[in-house]
Amino acid sequence: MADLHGLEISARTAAALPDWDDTVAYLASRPLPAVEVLRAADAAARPVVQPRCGVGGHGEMLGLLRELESAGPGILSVTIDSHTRLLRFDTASALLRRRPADLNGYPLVTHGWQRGRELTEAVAVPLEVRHGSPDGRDLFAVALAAGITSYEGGGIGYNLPYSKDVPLAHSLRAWQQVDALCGTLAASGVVVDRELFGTLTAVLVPPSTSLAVAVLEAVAAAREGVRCLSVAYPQGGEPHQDIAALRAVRSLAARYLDPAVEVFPVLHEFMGVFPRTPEYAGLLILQGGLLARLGGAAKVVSKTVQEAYGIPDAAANAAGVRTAALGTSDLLDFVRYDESRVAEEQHWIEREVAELVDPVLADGDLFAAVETAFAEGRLDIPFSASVHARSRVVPRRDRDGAIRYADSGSLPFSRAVLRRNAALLRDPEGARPRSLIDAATADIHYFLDKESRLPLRAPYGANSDTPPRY
Amino acid sequence: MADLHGLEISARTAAALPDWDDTVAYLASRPLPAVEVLRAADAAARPVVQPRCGVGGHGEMLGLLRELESAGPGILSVTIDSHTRLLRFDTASALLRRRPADLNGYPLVTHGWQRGRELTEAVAVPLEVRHGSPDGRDLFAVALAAGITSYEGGGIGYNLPYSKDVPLAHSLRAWQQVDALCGTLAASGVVVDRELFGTLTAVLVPPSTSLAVAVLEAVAAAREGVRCLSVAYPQGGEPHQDIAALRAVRSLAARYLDPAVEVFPVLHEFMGVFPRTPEYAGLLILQGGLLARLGGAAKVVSKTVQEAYGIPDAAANAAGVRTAALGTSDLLDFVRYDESRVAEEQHWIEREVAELVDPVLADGDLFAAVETAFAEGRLDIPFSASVHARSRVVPRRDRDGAIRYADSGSLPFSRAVLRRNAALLRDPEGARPRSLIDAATADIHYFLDKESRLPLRAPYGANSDTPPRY
Amino acid sequence: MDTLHGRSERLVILGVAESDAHAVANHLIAMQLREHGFTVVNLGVCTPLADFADALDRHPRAEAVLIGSLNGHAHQDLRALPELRAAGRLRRPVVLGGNLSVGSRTTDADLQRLRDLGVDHILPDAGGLVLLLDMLDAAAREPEPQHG
Amino acid sequence: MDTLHGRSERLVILGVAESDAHAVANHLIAMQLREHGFTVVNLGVCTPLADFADALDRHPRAEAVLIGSLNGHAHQDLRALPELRAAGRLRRPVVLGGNLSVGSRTTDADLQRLRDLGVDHILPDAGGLVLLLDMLDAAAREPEPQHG
Ligand code: B12
Ligand code: B12
Repeated sequence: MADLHGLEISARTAAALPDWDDTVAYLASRPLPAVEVLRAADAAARPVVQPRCGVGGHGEMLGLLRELESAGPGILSVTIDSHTRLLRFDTASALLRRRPADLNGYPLVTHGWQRGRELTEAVAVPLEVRHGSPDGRDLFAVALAAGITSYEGGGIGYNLPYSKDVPLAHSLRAWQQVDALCGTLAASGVVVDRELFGTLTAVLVPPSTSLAVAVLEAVAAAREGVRCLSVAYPQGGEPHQDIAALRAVRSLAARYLDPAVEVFPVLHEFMGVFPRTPEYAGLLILQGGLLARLGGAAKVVSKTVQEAYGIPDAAANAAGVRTAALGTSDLLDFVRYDESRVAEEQHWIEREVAELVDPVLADGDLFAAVETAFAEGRLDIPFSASVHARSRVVPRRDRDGAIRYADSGSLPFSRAVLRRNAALLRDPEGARPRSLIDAATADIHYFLDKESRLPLRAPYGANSDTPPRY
Repeated sequence: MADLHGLEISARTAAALPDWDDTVAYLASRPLPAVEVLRAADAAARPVVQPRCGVGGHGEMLGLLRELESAGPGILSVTIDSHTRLLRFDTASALLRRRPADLNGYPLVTHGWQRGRELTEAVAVPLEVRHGSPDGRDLFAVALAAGITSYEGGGIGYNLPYSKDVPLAHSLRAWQQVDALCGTLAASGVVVDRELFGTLTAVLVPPSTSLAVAVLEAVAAAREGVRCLSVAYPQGGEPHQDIAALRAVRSLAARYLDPAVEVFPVLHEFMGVFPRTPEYAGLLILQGGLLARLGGAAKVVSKTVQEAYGIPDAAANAAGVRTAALGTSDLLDFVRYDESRVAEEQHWIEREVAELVDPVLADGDLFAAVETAFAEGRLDIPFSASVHARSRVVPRRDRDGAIRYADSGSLPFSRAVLRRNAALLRDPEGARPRSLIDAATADIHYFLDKESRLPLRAPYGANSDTPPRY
Repeated sequence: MDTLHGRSERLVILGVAESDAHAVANHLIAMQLREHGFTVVNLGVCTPLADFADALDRHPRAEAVLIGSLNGHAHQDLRALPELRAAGRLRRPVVLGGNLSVGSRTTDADLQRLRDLGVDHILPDAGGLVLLLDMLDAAAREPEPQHG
Repeated sequence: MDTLHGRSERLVILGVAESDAHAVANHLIAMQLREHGFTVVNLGVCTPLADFADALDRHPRAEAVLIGSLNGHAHQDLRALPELRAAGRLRRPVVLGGNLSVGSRTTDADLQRLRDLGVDHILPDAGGLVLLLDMLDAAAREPEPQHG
């Protein structure tokens, strides 16, 4: 173990790093840090677009970034492979030597910070590292040395969806160190954008679950001195609910955070089971851009028409960036929506979040309180990958497609909240009864089902270049 | 010359036709005539989609129709080649023998009604013949014999944009015969949908010009006994104006037509200079579907992402149908818009139309009145192909992109209308002065210019399959 | 294995490959199989192949080992299969499902690579799982000698 | 042709091919050339090639014959060119612009077919038209003998 200004990292990683002063100087010299892109987008009230992107080989990654930059994103990603995420750097390194194309992301720790700087310098827009590591400390050290000014993750959101058995106490402390180093950097004038992964397990995540986790992580991060937070919420599919959730990011920030912390709402375009028809997938991507703008997001992370099939090729990824950008553009400025419905959704989202986080925040020891709450199911997420959340929560879509709690397990919701969720999910008279799991499965496949009901009878013609599944 | 129940056609065409009774019986036996599709769409308040499509060879045309049908259109087209449009059947026939792929449409007269029936029977949805023939009589006779239940055109809209020197007196009389035969058929229970081509020269056509022509043709058609009229208006690009224009179709029909005539508003997706980026073109196509629904259209004629390049291939055409259909779908039901702005636009469109058509309709002899009005510039269209319209009208876009009259030539507009158009076009303080023609050119390239200002820097990547121009 | 057993005695081992955290399908498949009367030993996400072998040692009557791999890393995550099999372990049909290669095109070669490791059955979808298990079960109870 | 002439004396013949009714570019090009001081004999849309030849007979000092073809029918609509040239007519650079084949891909073969008919210059866009006319004009006034 080595100590990098409070960030405990492996000796091996530490040995390879440049001087801390060099890292700080390099970060300070970056012409366009992520926070400035976000500020400009916020001021212009038009979200920038960011694609996910990561391939194993270094040359391929450089090429990918350059190709995507020409599609006009505001920020680009370095998406990390799963081995690196799970700290299995040796596997990543072996695979990189043997078959780099077999990696589902860019193994930044293995490639090292020098190559990382090549990525940073290859494009004019800032980079963000997107990963999903319950313990992202080594990766963070390398990312900083590489000059990367935006880093995703948090002690809850990068643990429960991304690993099987990492105790929350561990991940929360690992991320505390990341946040504290951001605080140190902020004090020397380098603002790192820290994005919180409210997307969680991505599939049918009720907005208040996403935002409650983000609030807890944001409070923890702010305490360590983080000055710039991007709070990501995943597009659920019901427009009013999505707009309301994005708006709630700002009101929740005002309620729970020091106003000195800059908070940027971010929309992750639909993260669930994607439709397979390119035109339909394209509409969802476009709509994400639109909803991001209507909800006041500063950034929208785009998807591609190949989402249902696998990691997209560069052309599809670039097209996704353009489509999302069109969604944010003035071509759709004529679009209005039912404001009162959004306001009502927002009210209830904020109330649910408060009912979830207030008891936890009331505790003196935040981390212990979070851990106990998850152990007891007073905090919970659906479809948890980790054994450290109960996953007793069962979400469902209501008739309009909005995501509600069909079973809220042990969440400490008030009767009013429970009543509203139940009322919204009440089946219409005469509907055939289904088990909760059948219902949830249908709701997971919501857009696939909608797709099959649309007159889109030939999703893939002979000339289409989107592949069928084997 | 031969006479087919009042329709004067060439002896050669007439000789090849089946018995009139056979034609009527065949038409009556068609399981799904176009009018029924339109009624159903109207009742459901969701427009059906129709692509344009026509290739020279018969086998190719059959294949094209079948491939497009799988994309879920409500109606399919038989788009006719330019030689046939201009009655040069011999050229069409020679080219069909020599190089069928060199024809820019399906030469139905040359192929004959028997093959036409093969087209009709190849798909479950009804067919419409789309052409642009100032004198569409022979073609109509063959189309009827082929069992085609929808026929586009009119004495003004299929003359001025489509030919150089055909007198209006001639085209109006030719179409009068077409309409009269529809009246005869209606009397025996066969309703032919007659679509009026309000699109005209397609580029910067002010809504009231489009609708004035359609009203005059509609009045003429109704007098001859036509019972089903589709009134097409071309998407101009400013959403409020487009919605208003489609709505105006219904109010104008109520004012000028016998309520026994069924009138269906139709949106022709943007018919001007199309953007070249596939995503942007796709958005315009999607938006066309949405605006068609919001404006209450029963049908939307779709475009493709290859519009800027040439006649689309089948895959692109099918994708266009799907994209437009998504625009009409419930995925965009959340979209509201500024109703009062639409109402204001609609008021002025109707007023302008009234000022254009009322003096003409006041005349006892409609055809003579139309011809004199065009000769004197009291009716006019921009960029006329024909010498029989003055084209003194110069359209321009206002700051929001709506199409206005920058110069209305000799149109008999009231001072109020002239004032409003001038006010809306007033250049902002300090704008650099441009000639009217430079301004109009820029307005013609409106979407191209918008495209170049969007962050869509790489319209065609290496992997893209939309071709660059040579 | 030739004793006639009822549905309630059927048992499978289920899990997600070592580098893979995708949990949703795992939750759903477990519930689906339980609804069909199976006892499901669900090892959850991020499960090394050795853990599957250990589980089979503990539950020798398991009919099959069901592995999901959604993140494209199937081949790397199952590399130890030949070794374990050589050591006499994991001697049960291994059924694999999910997204079986990085990128958006899974080729025949990708699937062949997995079969070469010793994967017995590849399913694109969990829909056919019960049917496959029933077939495997019937085959296992056939009196004739089995091949392969 | 070697007398020095001012810009105002420059004259061109403009029109759109026989089967083609696309008028917008024709309107704009006419206006653009007039703004550049040309006298434009605009024959408009749907103009048979013979009419271009007739116009040239009436205006022998025309520098060039400019033909637009937007509907994909360029080859068919210009088929009479070799015949007219053989008859000693249309002896002026023929400049063609627009969408020069059916379908959304214009190939080199498509363009070659048009050159084989005798089309002298093909421009994708009207933007370069004045420049081309100036070059042709300068070349025509060169004292050296001309080739081709
Ligand atoms: C939700 C999701 C996530 C969530 C997962 C949360 C969680 N813990 O569960 C989050 C956001 C965390 C996530 C993370 C990542 N993801 Co992810 N994710 C998805 C997404 C959107 C939906 C998956 C899902 O839940 N579907 C619902 C279930 C019910 O369906 P399913 O998983 O497809 O399962 C069906 C079949 O595959 C099959 N099946 C599944 N398991 C099994 C098992 C057996 C035995 C059988 C027979 C069948 C079977 O049957 C199921 C039902 O029909 C898909 C894209 C999509 N499909 O639309 C991408 C996707 C699976 N993810 C992908 C990737 C690459 C990742 C990451 C590695 C990040 C990255 N580099 O992009 C990380 C993974 C980190 C890790 N260590 O694994 C890729 C995989 C591509 C590939 N082939 O290489 C996909 C396809 C997205 C994409 N287009 O790039 N992801
Ligand atoms: C408006 C329009 C129409 C209007 C025309 C109204 C009118 N009378 O003018 C209407 C609706 C009537 C129409 C009809 C048809 N059209 Co049309 N139309 C268009 C559209 C949308 C815009 C054309 C336009 O006005 N552009 C604005 C002007 C300024 O640009 P431009 O014409 O491209 O001209 C530029 C260059 O081509 C060049 N140029 C043009 N002329 C010349 C001349 C010279 C000498 C030079 C050097 C350069 C030059 O410079 C110009 C400025 O940069 C285009 C698609 C597009 N471009 O987006 C299709 C398009 C041209 N039409 C097309 C077709 C096929 C037809 C039809 C045959 C119907 C059919 N089968 O689909 C009929 C034609 C009937 C006939 N007899 O010709 C095709 C041609 C495809 C092809 N290559 O084969 C196009 C490309 C649409 C498509 N994707 O299918 N059309």
